[in-house]
Amino acid sequence: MIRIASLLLILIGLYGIFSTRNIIKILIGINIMELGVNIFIITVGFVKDGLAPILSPDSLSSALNYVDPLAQALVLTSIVIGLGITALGLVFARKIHAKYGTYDLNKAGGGEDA
Amino acid sequence: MVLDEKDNRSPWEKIGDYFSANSVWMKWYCTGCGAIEMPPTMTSRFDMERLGMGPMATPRQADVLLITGYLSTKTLRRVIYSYEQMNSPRYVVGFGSCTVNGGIYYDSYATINRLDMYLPVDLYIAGCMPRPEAIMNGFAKLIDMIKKGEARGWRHYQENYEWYKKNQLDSLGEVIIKDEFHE
Amino acid sequence: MSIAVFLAILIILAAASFFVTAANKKAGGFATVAVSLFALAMVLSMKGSVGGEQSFMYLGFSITTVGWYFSVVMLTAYSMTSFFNPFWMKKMIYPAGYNFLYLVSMAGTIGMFFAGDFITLFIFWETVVWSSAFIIQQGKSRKASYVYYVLSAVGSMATLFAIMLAYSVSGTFVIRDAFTGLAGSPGTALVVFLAFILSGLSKMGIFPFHVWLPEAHGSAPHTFSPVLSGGLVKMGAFIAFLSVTAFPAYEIFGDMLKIMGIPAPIYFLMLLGALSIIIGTLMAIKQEDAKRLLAYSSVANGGYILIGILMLDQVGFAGGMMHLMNHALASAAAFLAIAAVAYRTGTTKMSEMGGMIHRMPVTYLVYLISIISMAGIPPMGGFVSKWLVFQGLADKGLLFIAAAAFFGSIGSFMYVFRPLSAVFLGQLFTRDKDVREVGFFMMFPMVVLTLLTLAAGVFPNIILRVVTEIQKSAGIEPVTLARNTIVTTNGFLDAFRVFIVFGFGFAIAFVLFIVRRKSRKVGLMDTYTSAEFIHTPELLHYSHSFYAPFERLYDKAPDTMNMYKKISAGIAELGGLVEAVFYGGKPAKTIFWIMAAGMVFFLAGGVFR
Amino acid sequence: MLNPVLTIAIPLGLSFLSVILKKKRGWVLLAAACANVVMLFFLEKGEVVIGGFRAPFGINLILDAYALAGMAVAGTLFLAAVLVSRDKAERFSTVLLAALAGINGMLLTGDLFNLFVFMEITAISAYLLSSAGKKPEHSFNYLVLGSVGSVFYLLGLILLYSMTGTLNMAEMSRLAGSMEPAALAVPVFLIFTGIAVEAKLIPAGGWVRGVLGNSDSLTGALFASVYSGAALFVFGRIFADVLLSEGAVQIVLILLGLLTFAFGEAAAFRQTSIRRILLYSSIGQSGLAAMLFATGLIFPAVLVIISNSVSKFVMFTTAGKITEIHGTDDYRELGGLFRGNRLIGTAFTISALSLTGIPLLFGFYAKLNVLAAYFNGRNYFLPAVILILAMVEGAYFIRLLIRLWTPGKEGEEPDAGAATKGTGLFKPVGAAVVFILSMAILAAGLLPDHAGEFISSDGGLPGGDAPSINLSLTKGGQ
Amino acid sequence: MNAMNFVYGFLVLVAVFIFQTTLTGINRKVTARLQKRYGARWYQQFLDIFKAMRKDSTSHGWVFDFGVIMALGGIMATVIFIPVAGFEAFPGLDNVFVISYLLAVGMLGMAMSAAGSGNPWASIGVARALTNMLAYDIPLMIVIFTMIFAFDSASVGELAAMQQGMGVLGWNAVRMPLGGIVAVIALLGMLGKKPFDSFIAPAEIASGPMVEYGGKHLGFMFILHEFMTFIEVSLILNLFFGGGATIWEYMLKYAVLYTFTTIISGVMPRFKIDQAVKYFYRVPLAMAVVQGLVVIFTGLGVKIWF
Repeated sequence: MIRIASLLLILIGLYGIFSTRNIIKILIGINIMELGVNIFIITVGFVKDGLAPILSPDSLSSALNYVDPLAQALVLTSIVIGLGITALGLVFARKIHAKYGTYDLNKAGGGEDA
Repeated sequence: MVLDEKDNRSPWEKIGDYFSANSVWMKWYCTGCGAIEMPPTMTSRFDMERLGMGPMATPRQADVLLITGYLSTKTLRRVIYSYEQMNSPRYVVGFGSCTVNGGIYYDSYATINRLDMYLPVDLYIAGCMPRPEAIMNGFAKLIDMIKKGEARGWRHYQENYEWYKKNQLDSLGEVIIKDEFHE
Repeated sequence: MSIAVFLAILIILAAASFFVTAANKKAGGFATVAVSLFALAMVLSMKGSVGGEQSFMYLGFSITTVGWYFSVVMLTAYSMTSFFNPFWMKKMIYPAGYNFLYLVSMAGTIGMFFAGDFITLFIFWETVVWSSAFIIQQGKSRKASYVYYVLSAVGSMATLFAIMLAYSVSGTFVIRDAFTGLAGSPGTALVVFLAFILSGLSKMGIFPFHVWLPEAHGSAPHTFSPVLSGGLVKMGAFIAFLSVTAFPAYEIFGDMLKIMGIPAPIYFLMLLGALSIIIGTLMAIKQEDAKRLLAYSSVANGGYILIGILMLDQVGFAGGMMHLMNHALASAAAFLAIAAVAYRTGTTKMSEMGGMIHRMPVTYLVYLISIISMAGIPPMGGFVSKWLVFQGLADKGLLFIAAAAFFGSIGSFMYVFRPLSAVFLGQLFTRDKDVREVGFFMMFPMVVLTLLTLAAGVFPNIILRVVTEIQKSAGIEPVTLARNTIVTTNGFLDAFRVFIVFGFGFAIAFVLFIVRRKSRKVGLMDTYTSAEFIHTPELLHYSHSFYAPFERLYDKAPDTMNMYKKISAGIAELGGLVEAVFYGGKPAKTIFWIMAAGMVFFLAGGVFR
Repeated sequence: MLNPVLTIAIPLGLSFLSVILKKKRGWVLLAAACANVVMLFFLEKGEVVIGGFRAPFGINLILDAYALAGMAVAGTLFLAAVLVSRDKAERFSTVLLAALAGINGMLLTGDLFNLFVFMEITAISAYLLSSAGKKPEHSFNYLVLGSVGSVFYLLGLILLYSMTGTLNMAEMSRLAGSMEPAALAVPVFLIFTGIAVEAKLIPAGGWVRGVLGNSDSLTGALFASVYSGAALFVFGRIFADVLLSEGAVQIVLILLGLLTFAFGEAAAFRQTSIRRILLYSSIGQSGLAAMLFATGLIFPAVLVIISNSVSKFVMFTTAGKITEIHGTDDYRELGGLFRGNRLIGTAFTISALSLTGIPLLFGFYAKLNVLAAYFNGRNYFLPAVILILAMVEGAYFIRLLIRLWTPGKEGEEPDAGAATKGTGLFKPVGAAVVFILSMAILAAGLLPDHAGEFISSDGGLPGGDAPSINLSLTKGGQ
Repeated sequence: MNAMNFVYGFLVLVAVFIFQTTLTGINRKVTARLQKRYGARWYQQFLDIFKAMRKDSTSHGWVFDFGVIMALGGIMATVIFIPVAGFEAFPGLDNVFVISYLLAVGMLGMAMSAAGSGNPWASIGVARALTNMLAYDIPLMIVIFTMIFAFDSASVGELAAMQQGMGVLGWNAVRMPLGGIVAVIALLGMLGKKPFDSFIAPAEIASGPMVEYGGKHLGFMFILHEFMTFIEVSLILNLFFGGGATIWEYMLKYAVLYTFTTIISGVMPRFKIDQAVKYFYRVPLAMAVVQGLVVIFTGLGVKIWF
């Protein structure tokens, strides 16, 4: 269920990028996509009733019940990268606004598409 | 021209004159109305080819310059040009009264009254216009003259070139303008 | 000396000439003369070592008679033309580059003719292509170089395809073995054959590749057009030769549909040759520029060479091989003559000059004799070779090809006469009143080529003996030669006797002429003009639209160049479409295509597995 | 023998250092680039385990011939780019150093997620670099596509992980081989998209025109040769080594490569701006390399990448300089430009001719190998297409070259006076670098077998791919 | 090849000149009679030629003279090669291609000389003459080509000999009827007879190539014309009408053939040059190709009487 929801989120994000010309909204779309992916990754690693993958004396007996730790590591990295990209995107957005005075991608660049 | 000169031709020249007499090619300079008499002379009624005569396309090929009418200052210049282009021996035949004395246009400012002031005419065929019979008669006379070496106008022209030239210049003047639209 | 060393020396000398030219332009020009003469001498001396095989790194060479023959043809064109180089250096934009590339392309042709395997052949082939492409652009037109390069590339790519395809079947690049493995699969063999010969066709200017010749020959530097027409075009003949001999076309296609005893693919190529004869002739007739005209004549003559070589028989083949030499000599001489005129007058447009005979009589004679040879009139070399081709065609009964050959032959009278009349005869233009004949150094190569043309026509067997050797090496019956006589199934030709009788007739006429009284000399303007006075020589000169009534009959014919323009426009249009569809400025477009690709993958994975 | 980790660690460390050493960052960059090249000679071949866990449990780096080839190309051209445009590179020192680390990491890593990280490092540095073009909307476009690509990549990666339970390439390769090929279709698409953005393949290359069309001598060279070369190496690593697809999916991959190739060449054919010609030609060559990888022909693909990267480096650098000096790169307005810059002109010409596959230049060897590889696989259609497109490529390059060399109007003799004025496109060092690179193309072309052996050194490439044709052995009718 | 060959050759030239010039004179009379005239004397042509030779001449430079000599020389050489009733001054050199291309030397010489005069009309005339040649030669050459293929010989003498001994049925004109018609039409073109004489149109372009000739040059042209006529008629006669077993038969056939062309010419108007090309490429070319295909693929006409 969550998996489907996360895929839905990715599609929503994609639709957002696809349908809008507003730079900020495009960035939001990207973020939604990333969110979806991150959730998806978590679901892959998720084990029902699983334990936190921390090596401790209690958990030695139920080694098979761990939630996959790798997925969580991936998500962490992915979130960081997503953050960086969003920040950079916002910088570009500012630059575009400074140069063209608009956030509309169609108007930025003065109609010239190159 | 000068008819009473002694016949001092070499045998080769005599043979040559025989050929010339029997193969007379003409360049018709068709001014005025005389030209209309030439087609009947040429075609089946009179058939001048019998005598070995015929019209030619250019003065280079022709022996006889046939001037069939009155000349103006403008046409005379061209007649002289054509005559100069012919190869010796060459003969000039004046055709009709106009070439003899200007004909009915004798008093015009532009008419050349006497052709033989400018070119050495070997034979005149008088008449206004001469009928084909007269023409054929004249041609027969010309052939006879050539055969006897009496048609010597071309030599006369060579010998008295200055005189002819002077007459020509007096009448026509120098040609000055030189471009494609003026002579 | 091994070929590799020889070529290395030539390349080094080419580089040397580059620096010499950079120091002194004229000296650089003379350097090319020296180097090309050296190369000619070397190749001539190589006759004895025919049959040798050499290799150097990944290059393989084999010295064959046919390679030797082609090299001699080529180097004759190169070395003779090089005599003009010193005088044109000051007009070149890159004189040093010109000399360098001139010699590099020359070395390239030698390497190509002596190649022992196809990779070597291809390497040198392309070397010649690019080096000459960079020379051509130094002439009047950049477009010409472009067209030349592209059409050459069409051929080269096809040939590379054929070579690799043959390699994948037979596992070797060696010329004599590479194609033999194809005998088992006629379908592949057909593809290889047609693709391989394509470069030959494009180089020879066979329809529909003929469009580059007028462009390139017409606008190349005047010192390079003779090489292009006399030399480089013959590289195509070499490919055609390999296509029927190294690729045993008659054997491999032996089971195919035959037309008059000729396998259909070969007949088809012959038809292309015939078509180029017709098109070359018709187009040459209506050219206004002397060099373009000669270029189209090269198209037509290329057709003869192709037809002759493709016949691969006793007579026609010999004719094709000999015509190659004759055309090289004649065409180089004709182009040189036009170059000499252009050197003095600065133009090659036929309507812009006239009466050059009164100023450049030697050049005129050179041109006259070379066009007589090109038109195939005795007693020049071109006649003998065309005669052989005709005999071969008559022997086989190839009616339509023969019809085209006759058309080209008679039509050539028309187009060769046109520059003769327009440039050399007729009225001398006022502007050219003070023009002088070219100097000895430029006259020398023209005269040599002219004498060679004459010698080829009077003693054709000198060349034909080499051709018989080539025929033997190709495994066909050589043409029968007696002392001065060429014997074919349909009759024989004694060119020497024809020449003597011609001389006899000429002598009688001459005597008849001089016993009569000397003529009166008159000026050119003293001509019959219906007693009109004309003082402008330019107006009394008939040179523009010379064959107007005839040209009118086919002036609406489609132009092959338009086809190429359309293809080019089509590619550009596709490019525009691609640009608009995939490379727009906004992310949405790309996202859309990514999703489309996703669908395709999805389908590929799920449905069409 | 050095540990390959150093090639990642040193630039990364220097990258942080360069933030501190503001004044000397240019030298730091240069030193790192040099060190990177020098290190290549001393690297220890084989697998390096990071953090003590062996693969498939831990992250590992693999230095095989393939990775080395990629690193050599990328590193050398990176150094060359820094040398040619030192003043510009200095501004981007930190970014460039991070990029170098990222690129080396991309090529070295043996782990799919690690690859993602390095790719992102490289990509972010690329976004930053692209902003040097003063057209933020193009950078933004690039960024959006890059992020979408990375999201897709991540998704694909995680799908694979859920299927196989590993992210290690070697392990993945083993497990994926036993899976139903159709099941791989979706992850292959997702990963393909992620890499295609960087590798400029259709359908994801939409950013290229804007970014490369406005590049300067530094960014153009980096994007067209270093980045895209590295991206293509990664593409090869994944699709020719790890996820070997077959059936319909493989056909789709080949087709996408082919379309990229064809469309790129067609689009380049109509351009008049030098940089656009070059960028579309780059797209085309990427397509060719991708197509080869998808077919499983690694060695020819590597040759194509190398040949294209080096040539494009020379040409893009020159094009960038031309734009900087003359304010335009429309070749119609630059007739006879090389008249005053003959050395650079020669280098440019050699590079262009090599790309079109003229013999005795490296490009010819690449083309020959491509053809031989296809023919050995009894594939006749693709070589024909490749040759036709090579013709188109030759056409537009020769048109460009002719115009740049020869001034003057059509239909008249060349007019030296009409030549575009201006000499000294490059400073001496830059000119030397550009010229040496073009000479390297010539030298490698003259001795192709040595070059081929060098590239496929000892260990061979993944899949044991070796030169499909050895010119020296073609003698004597083997 | 020895001195006797040259003597024979010279004698052939003299004989041909006398014969053909007489015949031309007679044909002038024939034309005159068609036009209901009396006509010139039978020896008029001689008179014309000798008169022209006797006159002074003008020259426009050396090529003007040289071209005339080259033309006459080439044509005379060609005449020597023509086999007449089995007789050849230089045996074995009667290859049909040699003859037809050696003929071109003469034409080229004439064209050169004419254009060398500097008169544009001459150039126009030459241009027309060459166009005319392109028109008539292709159909004719196709038929001749067919013949060479069918009989395996390109020797005019041999081809003529093969047709003899069977009467009219042996003639190639009968064996290849379409080819025969083509040959006669082409002969009209070769001879420059009406309707294919636009290149010497006297009123329009002042007799074309001849425009500047006078005196001995013109005489040369006339002699050349006689020889050329002989070559062309002989070629058609030998190839299509069986030549002649004896010299008398040959002369008779020759006279009939030549007079026939004169008669046709006498009742014809004149084609413009492009009309001539169109005509030749429509009717005779089609006939020639049909004839060629029939002979090559069926052998009909070649074997049927054997």
